[in-house]
Amino acid sequence: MLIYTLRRIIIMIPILVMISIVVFSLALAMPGDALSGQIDPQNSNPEYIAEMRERLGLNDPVHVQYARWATNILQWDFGRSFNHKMPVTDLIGQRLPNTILLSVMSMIITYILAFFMGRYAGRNPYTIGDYGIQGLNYLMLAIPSFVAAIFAIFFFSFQLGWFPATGSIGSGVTPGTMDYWVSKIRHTALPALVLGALTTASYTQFLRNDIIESAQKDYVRTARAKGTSENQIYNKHILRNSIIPIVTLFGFDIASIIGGSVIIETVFGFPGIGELFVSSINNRDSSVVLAITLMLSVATLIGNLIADLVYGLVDPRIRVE
Amino acid sequence: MIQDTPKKSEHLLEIKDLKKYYPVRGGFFRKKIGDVKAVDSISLELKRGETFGLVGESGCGKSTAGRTITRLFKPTSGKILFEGKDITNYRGSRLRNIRKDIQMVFQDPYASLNPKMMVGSIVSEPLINFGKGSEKSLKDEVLDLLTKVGLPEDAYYKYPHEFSGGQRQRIGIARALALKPKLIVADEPVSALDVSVQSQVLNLLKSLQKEFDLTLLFIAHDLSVVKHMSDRIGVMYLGNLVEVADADEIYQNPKHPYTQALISAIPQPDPRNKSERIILTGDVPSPQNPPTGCPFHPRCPEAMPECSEKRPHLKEVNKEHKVSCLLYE
Amino acid sequence: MKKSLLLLLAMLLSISLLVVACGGEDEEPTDTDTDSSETDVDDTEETTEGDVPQGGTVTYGFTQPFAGVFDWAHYGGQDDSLVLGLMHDTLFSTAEDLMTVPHAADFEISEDGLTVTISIQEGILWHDGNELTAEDMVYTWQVIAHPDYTGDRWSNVEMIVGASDVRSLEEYDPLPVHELEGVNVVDSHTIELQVNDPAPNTISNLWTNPMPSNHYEGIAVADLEDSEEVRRNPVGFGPFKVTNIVPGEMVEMERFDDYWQGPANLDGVVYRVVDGAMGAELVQQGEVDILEIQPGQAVQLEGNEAVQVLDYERLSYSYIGFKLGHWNGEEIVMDNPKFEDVRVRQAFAYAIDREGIINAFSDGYGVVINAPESVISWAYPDESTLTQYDTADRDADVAKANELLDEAGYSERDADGWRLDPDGNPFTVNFMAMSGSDISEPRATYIVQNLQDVGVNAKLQDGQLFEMNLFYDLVEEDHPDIDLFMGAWGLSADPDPTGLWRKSDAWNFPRWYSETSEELIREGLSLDALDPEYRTQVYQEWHQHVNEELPMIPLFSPIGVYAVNANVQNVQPFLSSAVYNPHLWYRTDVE
Amino acid sequence: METLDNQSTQELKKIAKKQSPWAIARRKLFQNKLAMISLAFLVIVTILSFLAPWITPFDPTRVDIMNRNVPPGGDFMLGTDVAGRDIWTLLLYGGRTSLTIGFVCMFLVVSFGTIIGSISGYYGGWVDAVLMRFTDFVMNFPFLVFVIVLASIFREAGIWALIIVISVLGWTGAARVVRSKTMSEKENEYVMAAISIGGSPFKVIRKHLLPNVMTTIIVQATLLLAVMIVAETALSFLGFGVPSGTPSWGNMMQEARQPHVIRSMWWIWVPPAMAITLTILSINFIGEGIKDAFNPKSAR
Repeated sequence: MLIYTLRRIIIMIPILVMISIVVFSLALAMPGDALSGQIDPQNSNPEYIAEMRERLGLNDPVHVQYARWATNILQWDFGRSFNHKMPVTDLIGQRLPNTILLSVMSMIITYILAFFMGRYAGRNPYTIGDYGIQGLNYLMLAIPSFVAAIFAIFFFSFQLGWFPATGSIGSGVTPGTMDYWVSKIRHTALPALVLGALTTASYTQFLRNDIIESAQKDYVRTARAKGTSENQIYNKHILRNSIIPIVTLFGFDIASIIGGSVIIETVFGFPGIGELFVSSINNRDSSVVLAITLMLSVATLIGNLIADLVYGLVDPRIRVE
Repeated sequence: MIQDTPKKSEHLLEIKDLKKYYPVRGGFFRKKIGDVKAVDSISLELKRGETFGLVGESGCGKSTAGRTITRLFKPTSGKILFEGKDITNYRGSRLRNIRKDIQMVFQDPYASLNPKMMVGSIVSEPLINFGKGSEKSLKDEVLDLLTKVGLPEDAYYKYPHEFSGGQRQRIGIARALALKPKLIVADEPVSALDVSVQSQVLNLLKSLQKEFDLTLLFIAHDLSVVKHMSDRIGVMYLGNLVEVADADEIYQNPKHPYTQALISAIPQPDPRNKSERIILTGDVPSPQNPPTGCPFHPRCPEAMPECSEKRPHLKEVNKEHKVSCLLYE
Repeated sequence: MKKSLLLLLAMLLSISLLVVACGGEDEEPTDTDTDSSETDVDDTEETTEGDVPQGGTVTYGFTQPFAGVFDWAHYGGQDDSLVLGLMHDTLFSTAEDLMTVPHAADFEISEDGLTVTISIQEGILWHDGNELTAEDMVYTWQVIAHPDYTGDRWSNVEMIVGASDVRSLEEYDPLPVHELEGVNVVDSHTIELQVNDPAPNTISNLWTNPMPSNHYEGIAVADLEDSEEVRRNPVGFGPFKVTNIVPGEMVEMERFDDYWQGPANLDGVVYRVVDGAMGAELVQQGEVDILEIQPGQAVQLEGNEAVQVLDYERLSYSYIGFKLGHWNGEEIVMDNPKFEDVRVRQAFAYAIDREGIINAFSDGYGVVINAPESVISWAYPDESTLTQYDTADRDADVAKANELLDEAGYSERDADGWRLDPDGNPFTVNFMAMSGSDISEPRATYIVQNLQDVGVNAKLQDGQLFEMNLFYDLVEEDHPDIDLFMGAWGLSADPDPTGLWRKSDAWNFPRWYSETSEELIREGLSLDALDPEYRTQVYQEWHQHVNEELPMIPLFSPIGVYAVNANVQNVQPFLSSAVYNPHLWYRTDVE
Repeated sequence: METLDNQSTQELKKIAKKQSPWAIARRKLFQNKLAMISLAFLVIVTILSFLAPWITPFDPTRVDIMNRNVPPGGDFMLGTDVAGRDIWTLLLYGGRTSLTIGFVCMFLVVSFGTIIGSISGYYGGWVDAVLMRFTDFVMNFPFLVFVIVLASIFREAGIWALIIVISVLGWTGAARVVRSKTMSEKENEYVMAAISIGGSPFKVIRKHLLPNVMTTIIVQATLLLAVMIVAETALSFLGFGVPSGTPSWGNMMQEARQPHVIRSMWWIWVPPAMAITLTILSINFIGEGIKDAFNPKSAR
């Protein structure tokens, strides 16, 4: 397993290099000075642009530029945001905690919802409750995230007034205080709920089917024959076996959470990475766009890696291929 | 048909030292760390018109041998000469062309027929592949073939799943015959069938062999099936050919301890004629780690000390009787 | 000058707050001090210490995360300028008619227009206790002229004698120690400045926002923008001093008791980033006290007692330009025959329903203009001298448009009813507009429809809108597909048309000039124009000329809207923000 | 050898049809009520969308500044939007855009995925290794993020650029599914048999592997159709999709980025939201139905 893990990690290196090349090519295709964010896109004075291009080495051959860009990135220098007037790393550093909070909350919501709904449906298959949960699942699978987000804003924020519709923090709270965190969580709750609910469906379905299947297994019959109580059978024997595969789905989630958060954060005006990404594209803040693209690609790569590794841990056959 | 044969040999097929290994990879860089020796050196010749029975336990590599001989698999080394031409390294269209002469009947009549195709298309496909016959004559030809293998004409528009196993194997045979090949490799054609229909299919094969002037390589896992079919028989063990002789000779005078064991396992119709049954002990070793020396020695009732060290070779003990055993060296 | 005009206000400001990030939107306040302007000191004495309630905090909202560059010479967007307006002050300010007037300093210009004498008021303190002196101002010019300077205010010191020499130094000290030849420090509070050429707008163009030179001591020019002194603990001499910065979210400020105009009424101001889309609600709920909102939201607030809705005319205008030629790299070449006939241009102006556009898409928050100038400028011409292309009678306007087109020879129609040009060839018009807000597309489509309604085969270019930067890239390179384009300009307080209207201006997007226009623009900057009345007269004539020639159809001058908590008094939006005399703000609901 | 006369050939063919695996699947599908209702819904939506010019008298692009934000009822069945356009008209024309893009993208993605997947699965070895590494590589790009970046680079090129960008990044899942199905299908002896009778690789893939992988491809295609429609609408909603003047469900939803529209002008966003959701839901049900119909183990 260790060797397998190491191998997978080493294989990642050339992939990373290739990804960086693709992202770099996108940078070249993007209008303006994408790599450093140093040229003011609103200043079109030809002399200024020519001077800046020369000074920033944008007239160098492509491979030289790539090497410089890659070296900078290895030194954690992603250039400057033109719009935000600060190093991209600082900017992302400001937004990242919000996105992480959102993702973690959405995952917690996913697991909690899936656990209870899946358990109920699995224990009571083919009942009204089960059908209800199944129906809900179908709906959650079908409804696109942005539509769900708008409905959620309409009902929970505007009709019921339970949650704020937008932003990540209320007014007048001082960072670090209790109020601050309460406000933060209240603001994150609705987007996290929408993001989490959408991935819940497949988990619930998985758990339900797994429980139903396990319920017919021999060891469960044996347990039943021995007179173990139904509750014990489900909680001790079945659930424990069915939970493991669910947990392993985690790695695959990273990619879907990334895509989801771009949309959800934009709809909710939630100042995280996804929202920064979309607004930077709109403002042609290319260095930010590139850094985020690269970052999210690496995150996806790592997510796939974790998924593979965890999967390999659970099912040793995978390793041999 | 093929006129370019340099010397018209009496053998239709010659196989020399044929090997088929599968690499085993492992370790950090997925380097090759060993081989599964599915076929570990076999040599044999098939005369025109004869039926050669190839026998061995399951897992001994006989199916692999069959598929390598028909060049469905690429051999690791060795030579395959068909009508004197070396077809070992044929690729692409040259390889496709030898299919006109070498055909195969598969083991599993359920899996070897495409479930999504009607019988008519299945049987006509080889003809279409080689552009033989117009649409009209094609259908006549297929119906003819179906009749010959004993199927009703309305089979033409049916799907494989509507037939029994025996009938399906007939479809497979019709397909193999369509191109009028010179050699058919029948890979355990009846092992998946009910005993009651086995003999029907065997008889069909036998009669078709005469009608079409076929050379037949008949692969089976027990001697009783091949007994009536074959002119000569070869016995395989763990990728190696251990004994080759005329059918009668093998039954009457088996030399190799393994062959003896196989023969003793054939149920005797006459209970009075009771011979002692030789029971083999132990499991068939893994072809990835074959035993040193004679591959059979761990299970051999007559094993000698040197059997674990020295590797026997196929030697002629009688006319037309070869055996690979240190007892006879 | 060019750079001061640089900020094309991309979006049609009245409605675009949502989309435009901090960089693109604000009109360049640097040369006008508009954001921070403090007018005359006259009546402040009584209000500051007199009868108004003291204490309380006010929350000033902004709808985009701020960059956090709290230095006048380096900041880039309105996000930071609002904070600067609260914590900083300036030497001169802009009066209601957009004239530059003395504020923390007095100024005097010599007869020949070549010498400017600046005398800073004594006793003004920075937040760190140092006194504001001439040194601070000199230091600031040296920073901006320095070769390593990272901001874009060069054009505001360019006119100082010797500035160019410093900027082009090959070898230099990383610190701003290189003296400018034309700067002569008379005493600790007086500077005599030599400029290269006389101009009536020297004083409004000149950079007069001093930096705290003691605070910045020892910092290399190249590092200034990212320094802790700018970003973490900025120092100004305005009414409020910064106490806490949460990057991108909030800046807390408290009263600076030694403020030179007297301490502010409020205890402090919190500047915080809020969600613009929720604007009106946030003010209603009292989460934010002062916030610029979209006109659409203002409608919701009508009749709400808890909120005051304050309008102000923004210093910008929108227009539809005709492409009449191209830029050859050095000057304008008027070679595009499509709209050569002035009657066609005028017909288009009649055809386009500007009043309808303002009412429908800006909820009425805009003023129809007939001259390319903001209505608040002293240079905006007398409407009665201009041709009115948008009368109250829409049908008459359309009839007039048809009549003009017929007259110009575009009377023949093809099978689909579209007008043919005088030679009988198809006459198609590509209209290009920016994307950005929810009404960008309907508005552009409506304009196309207006033209179609008078038989002009107009369509949106490529059937779509263009993102702002791309739009301006294409407009600037005179993309051959563009016939008509809808743009907007943010203006500086000085009305000089140079930079946008001269034959030699790359940003003259309609690619139009005339001898009359060139002459008048030159005249407006002549020595004679040092007399404001004469200058006003010159610009009046220039606007009449443009109004007849109509190289662009001026659309409207947008009106901005601030929602302010009813308990907060003395807030008065001006030019581009409500940060205007913040030391006079007070709350009525404090003990 | 006499041949069958024509009439009996026809009859036999009929019998054959009835009993073919396809026929069985079709019968099962027809018996699945939910799938049939969904199919009917989808067909009706498609037909209405494509007949839009004959159904509604309004122009989907004409701005009417006198009738902006009109609530449902009266002249406008579902009201009007911020530009004074009839919502019902936009819904029909928008469906045309969204469904067309969905179908075209799905077709491209499935075709590309099938080609890559079947070649990879059939040949195995280094061909497989190269193609799958490439697939994995493309898979590592977060789909939405890259689509947005590419769409913003090629924005001028219009709808086709959007379709190509979505397709170029969207095929990987299909390729993997087709590959693994091809590999398992390849284990069947009939593939070996097809080779043994002299079929060229192309022919073996096309005639033998693909028909047997087809059920997987069809199921995958329905899933992808839903994904592609969501991708288009989401991109348009974010402003990176269909040009804003072109009616599409995603563009209609774009107006719901204004909170006051969400709050008080529900008629602007609820219809497209429902149209998108119901379309996706019905496509999913159809997909489930097809999956079920092809599953030999399922009853019905």
